[in-house]
Amino acid sequence: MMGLITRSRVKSPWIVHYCCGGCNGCDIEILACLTPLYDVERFGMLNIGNPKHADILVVTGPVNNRNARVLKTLYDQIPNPKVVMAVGTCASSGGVFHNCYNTLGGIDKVIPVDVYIPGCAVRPEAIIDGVVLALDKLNLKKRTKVG
Amino acid sequence: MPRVTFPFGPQHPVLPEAIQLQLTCEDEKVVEVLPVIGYMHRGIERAAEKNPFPNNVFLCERVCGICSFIHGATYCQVIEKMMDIQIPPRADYLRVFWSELSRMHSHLLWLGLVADSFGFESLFMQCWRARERVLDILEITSGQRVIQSASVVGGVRRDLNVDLISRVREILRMFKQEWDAIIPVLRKDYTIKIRTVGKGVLPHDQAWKLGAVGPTLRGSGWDSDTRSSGYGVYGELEFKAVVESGGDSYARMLCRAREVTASYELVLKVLDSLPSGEISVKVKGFPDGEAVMCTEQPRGEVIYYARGNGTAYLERLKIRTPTFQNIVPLLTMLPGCELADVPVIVLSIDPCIACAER
Amino acid sequence: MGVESLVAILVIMPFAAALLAFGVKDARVIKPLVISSMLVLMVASVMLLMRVVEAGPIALSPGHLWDNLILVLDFALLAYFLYVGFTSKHPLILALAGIQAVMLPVLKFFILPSGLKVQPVLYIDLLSVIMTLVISIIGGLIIIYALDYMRDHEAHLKLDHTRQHVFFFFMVAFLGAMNGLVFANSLLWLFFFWEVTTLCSFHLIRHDLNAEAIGNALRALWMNLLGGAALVLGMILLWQAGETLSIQDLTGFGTVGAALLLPLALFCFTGFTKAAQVPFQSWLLGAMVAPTPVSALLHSSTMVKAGVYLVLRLAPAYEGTQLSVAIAVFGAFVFMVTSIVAISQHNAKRVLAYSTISNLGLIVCCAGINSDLAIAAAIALIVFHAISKGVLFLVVGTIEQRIESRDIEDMEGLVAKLPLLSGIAMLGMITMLFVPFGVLFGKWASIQAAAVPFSAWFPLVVGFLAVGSATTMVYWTKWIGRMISLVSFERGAVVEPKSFLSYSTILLMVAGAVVLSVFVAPLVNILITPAESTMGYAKAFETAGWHLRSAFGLFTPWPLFIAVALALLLPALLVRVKSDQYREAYLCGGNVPGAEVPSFYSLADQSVKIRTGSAYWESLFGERSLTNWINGAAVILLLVLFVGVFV
Amino acid sequence: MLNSIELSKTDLPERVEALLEEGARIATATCLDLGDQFEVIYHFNKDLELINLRIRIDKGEELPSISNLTLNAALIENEMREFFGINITNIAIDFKGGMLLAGNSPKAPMLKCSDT
Amino acid sequence: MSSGELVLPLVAFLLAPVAGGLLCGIDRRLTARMQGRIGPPILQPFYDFFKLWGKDTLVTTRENLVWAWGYLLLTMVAVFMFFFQQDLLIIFFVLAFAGACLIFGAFSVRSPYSHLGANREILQMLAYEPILLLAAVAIFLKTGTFMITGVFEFGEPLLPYLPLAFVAVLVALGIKMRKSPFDIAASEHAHQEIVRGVYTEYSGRHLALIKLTHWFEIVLILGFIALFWAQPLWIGVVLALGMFVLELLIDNISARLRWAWMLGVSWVVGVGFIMANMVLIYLAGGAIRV
Repeated sequence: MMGLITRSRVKSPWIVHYCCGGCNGCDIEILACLTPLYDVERFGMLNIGNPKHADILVVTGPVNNRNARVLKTLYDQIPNPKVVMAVGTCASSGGVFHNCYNTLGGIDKVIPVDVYIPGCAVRPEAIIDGVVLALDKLNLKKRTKVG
Repeated sequence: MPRVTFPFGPQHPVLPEAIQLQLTCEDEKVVEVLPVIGYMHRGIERAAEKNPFPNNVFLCERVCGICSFIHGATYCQVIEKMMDIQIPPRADYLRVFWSELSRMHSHLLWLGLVADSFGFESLFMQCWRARERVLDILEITSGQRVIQSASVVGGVRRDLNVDLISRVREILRMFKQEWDAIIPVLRKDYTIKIRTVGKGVLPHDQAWKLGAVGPTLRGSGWDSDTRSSGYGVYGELEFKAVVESGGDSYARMLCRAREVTASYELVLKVLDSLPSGEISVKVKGFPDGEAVMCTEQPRGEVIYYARGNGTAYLERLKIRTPTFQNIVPLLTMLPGCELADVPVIVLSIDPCIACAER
Repeated sequence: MGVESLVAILVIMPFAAALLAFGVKDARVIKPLVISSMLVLMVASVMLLMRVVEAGPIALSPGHLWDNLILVLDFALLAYFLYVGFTSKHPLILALAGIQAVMLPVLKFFILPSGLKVQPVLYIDLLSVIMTLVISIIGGLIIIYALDYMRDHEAHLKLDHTRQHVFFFFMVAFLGAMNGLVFANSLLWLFFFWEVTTLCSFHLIRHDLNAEAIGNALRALWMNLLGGAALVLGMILLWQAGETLSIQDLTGFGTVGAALLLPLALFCFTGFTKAAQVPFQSWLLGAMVAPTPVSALLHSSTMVKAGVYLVLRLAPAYEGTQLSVAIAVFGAFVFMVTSIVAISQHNAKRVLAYSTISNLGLIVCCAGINSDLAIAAAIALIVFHAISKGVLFLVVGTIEQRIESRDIEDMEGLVAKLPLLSGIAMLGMITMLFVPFGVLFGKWASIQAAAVPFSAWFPLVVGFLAVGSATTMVYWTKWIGRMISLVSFERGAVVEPKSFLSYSTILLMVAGAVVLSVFVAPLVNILITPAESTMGYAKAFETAGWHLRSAFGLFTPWPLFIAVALALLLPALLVRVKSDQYREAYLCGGNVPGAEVPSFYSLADQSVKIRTGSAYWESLFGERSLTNWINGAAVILLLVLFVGVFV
Repeated sequence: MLNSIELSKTDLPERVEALLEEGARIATATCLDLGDQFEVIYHFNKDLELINLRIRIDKGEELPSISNLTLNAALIENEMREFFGINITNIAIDFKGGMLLAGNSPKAPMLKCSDT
Repeated sequence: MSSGELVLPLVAFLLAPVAGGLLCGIDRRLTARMQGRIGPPILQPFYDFFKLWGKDTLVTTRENLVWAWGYLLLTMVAVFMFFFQQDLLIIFFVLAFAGACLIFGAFSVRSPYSHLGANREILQMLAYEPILLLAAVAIFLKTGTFMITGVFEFGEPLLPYLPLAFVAVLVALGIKMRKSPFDIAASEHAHQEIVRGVYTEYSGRHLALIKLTHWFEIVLILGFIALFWAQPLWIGVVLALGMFVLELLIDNISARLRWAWMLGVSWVVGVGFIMANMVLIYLAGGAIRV
């Protein structure tokens, strides 16, 4: 049974996407992944939109003063095991917005990040690559010992 | 009747970006809307004062990743206006080329999103498939899919050669085929009409008074497109604005759909009449004085105001983005609609929160 | 004990007890008096049941003296109604009471031969006994419940001096009148008891004596008087066409001739007014201003049942006629439209009222379908509806006293505040709503009965029934949803102040509803099938192994009970949650962490509490917009019903 | 320099009203920090042309809102107030300083002295 | 009852979720193909199920989970009764109870999206309940019994007699499959204004339960469609699968519509068609006689 679950986990990554305040460039590339050219549903990946159903939190853009708490809440509402992907340079480090007064920098200032995907804007191929990496990490994670 | 209050956003599957509407509904009828923004505010205007002025092109292109080329180009134009730089005609034509391609990709993206918002998933897929063609052109001509970084102060960075042009024409031909299959669906589909006709009506005179811009304004019957003023080389290309008179989400959708076709034709026209010559001039000195530049983005009129002080750093850069203007009209469209129509109406102004909040 | 004394206990004793209570006025006396007389009533009804099961129907004919007494009382009642109409300047009441005051003497002294004795005066078969059981047991429990309720009610109103003696006078006397009504075979007697129930209802609705109560009482009065007038007119026509005033004569020999159909239609019309069928629903809705035990007793469990009882009682007489079909269509229509309108209601008692009218419509429809299965369904529905709706009214009454509101929206999260009461309320609703409970058994049987092409109009009837049962689901489900929706994360039941009489009666009744549903097969065997056969209908169910097999289907109560209990109770007992599994609800990431009531950050980072609520879809199901339409349609259906008599 | 009409603060409402009468609408407003003064440029749209009204006020001085004359000035003025700390009074839709900036964001970040 | 009569339905009952899961897999694959994509493997729903089963369950309120179990178990009861060829009306009543459990589960959480979803789910039940009940009545008119056994004993396919009722049942199928244009309460994919409505608060294992229930539901409703051509049964099964594919096609060529429209369609087309069908049967003299 455990083996079945572990195997299924890799085949069914559901993502929830939150745009922290980048420029939308990466967001649309994430959406582009779902569309016919890239079609990540081939790998069972779904943009599920609700943290409670998701496995992977995909964040774009630098975190700012107002959405830091939103990001934290979303992270808390994703059941274990889960991984976080920082998509794009500014989600990873703040990027071009490093000297803006309202940004705190990369999202790792707020939540632990498992996979960083650089690029401005990130290419869909890079995102798919990142998901593969994220799935490897997901497999190493365990459920917390509840439920 | 009980009133229901709940947040719509900041993270919501139908909203690609972080904005929150505090909705109050009776049954499913929306009676009160409070916009809560600031989830994407970075502070770009201030950051622009800290970078040397040529570098701001990159920052401005990242005000919004969807209309990023036009942001960058507009910034270049306002600086060129302030410094009185005459750029080569070929550069002007190329700017129109990328601008119109950006418009196509933005509108197609939007059509997909709005289709998704009313649950028409396959239309979403088809629109985005057609959009990939446009992105292919952007990629082979500028090197990047969404953020082109093709404009610089004084001209453009990349040129088209004959080989590229013929490839572009080839891709455009394929695009046209796919797009021609989509248009009748948008125009005629019964379920789409049910979901958009009469939803989010913005009356003709209100549209102007409340400050609507772009397709939101033109969907209410205003022939108001900054490109008509003939900036750049739009005057030479005999540009005509697309106007729809319905004032509802359907009119705005049709307006954008027709603009895709119009932009496609503009791109072909640019390719046909591309003058030869240099693509940029060398910029000397630092900006001084002030200038304001209006251009037409996919979402509407964008205004850049810049003031220099004779140093490499700008004194002030003010960016007025179209979505910022369209928020107030949106607030008047929502009350009285059904909850199921909220995503459609919100998307019908083509919100770009990253733009609006900078 | 002799049959006569049992009947006397059931009919006359309540009047005596009522007068006594009225006389002494002292709550300390009223309480034991009422409790003991109710217990006697219950015992007597059960004894009557055993007697009738053993020895078959009972026919009784008290002496002439009683006939004359009834006549005198008739006139006294009409005089009183005229007085009411006069003092309240209500022309309709004056006119309707006046018509009766003219027609009744005309009937008695000019049309009927002098010294006419309808034989038998009282005829008690199993249908009557089932009604008596409902009246005496459920009614008795409701009145016992009312003892504590009225104390709190008056304390809440801060009255200077108690009016409980008036209240209990009418409540207790009403039971006697109802028993008399269901025993009566002579239409003259039935008329008298009918008018007494009208009187009781009138006085109990206006009990609180505020302007709304008085206005609504007057409306109820004129609508019921309209039924009374139709009853008298029907008697005159009946005598002229068939020279009889005995129900047994009417129903005993199969379908009647065409000439008798008009009086039958009038009697059914009388029944419709009492059962508050559309377009007369407004009096029952208005009656909800009365103290809740009144609503429970008169306006859902018993008095309104008198209306459907009359229609059902006469069913054998109009079997196979167009009148029967018209009644079926009318009843099904009422069933559907009232449950549609109920969707838009958030006053708990109005929902219950609409639901009552709706279920009565279903019973009327079954009477109209008039097959073995339909009549069995009608009787089952009378029993199960009375007990479930009684529970619901009582529990809503108590909830109202606790939270001082009868608005369903205010019952949000009630399971946390009043766990016992809301648990009972939910169970009560579930017994109204889901398989395998009794009301659903009735619905199942009635849909099956309506599916048989008993007339060319059957698709309409079964269509109305199907839509009606779906809409029924809507308002109950919404209501339960409100009660189980918790307001805050903090759990902590408020201690309910429990008064023994109220809670024990409610618990008894809800337990009764469940137990009767489990034992539906024996119930059908012992009561319903024999009751049907005395009315001249064939057996509708085989009850092998406590399953109920109709000609067309199979209802398996106890396997379903086991399945449902396992499906709901097992998870309820076994699901365990650890404290670190709790997370706040999804609010688009805007949650305010640790807020007691779920809240989100809004404008300028202020915390805003979410508000949730039920939907009422008033644009589609609104009472105001629909009522005129459905009243109009109902009037047309009634006209068709009368016109159909002549075709 | 930009074509603009210089005004005093008190003339502003009248002038705005006149412009609105003519069928113009407010496009945006730019605020500049001049040290001890603010310069506010109101840009109006008319027939694809911009009409600019320029006023100067001292820091700390009250500036009456024009959002009562034209509602779509409300967001613009809210933003100016947040970015520069200009004391704009009576804004039709008041975000109370929380429109774009969060509680823990820097206050009046566009002032020249607020360099970080 | 012979052992064959006992074993066959039991096997069918046990295979029902497998079939339902496979159907969902085919659904996703076909949908992807219609959208110009390749789509996930056919077994994808099972991967999803097991993954969810292996995840933590986050809880908003305990009652939420309890009702989810009730939803599953009662649906299983209905499917069980279906394969044991019980009374159709009772099966639909039990199914309604199961549906109500889902609604109660959504109401037992104080989450605005759950509540909105629950209100819409109520409307969906209001839309499909009358259709299912009346379809059972229409079948009864030909077979003379509400027992499913009667459909098999009838000896002829029902579809030629009940074409309009069949169309109406397709509306109910669309609602039950949660496909456009009827996916108003909880759309299969999350891009909806109410964030999957009734499912919003479920996570991990309990979301898996809900998926499982959905598989059972689909099998039940497709089974009901197969009854329209029960002689020989394989045609019925093919018919049901055909209708399943038809629903997918409709899903892909239409937008999600609003509740008022759904109610209008299901009451006018659904109820209206079945009633017209009954009238036709009655007029043709083909109805059972009592």
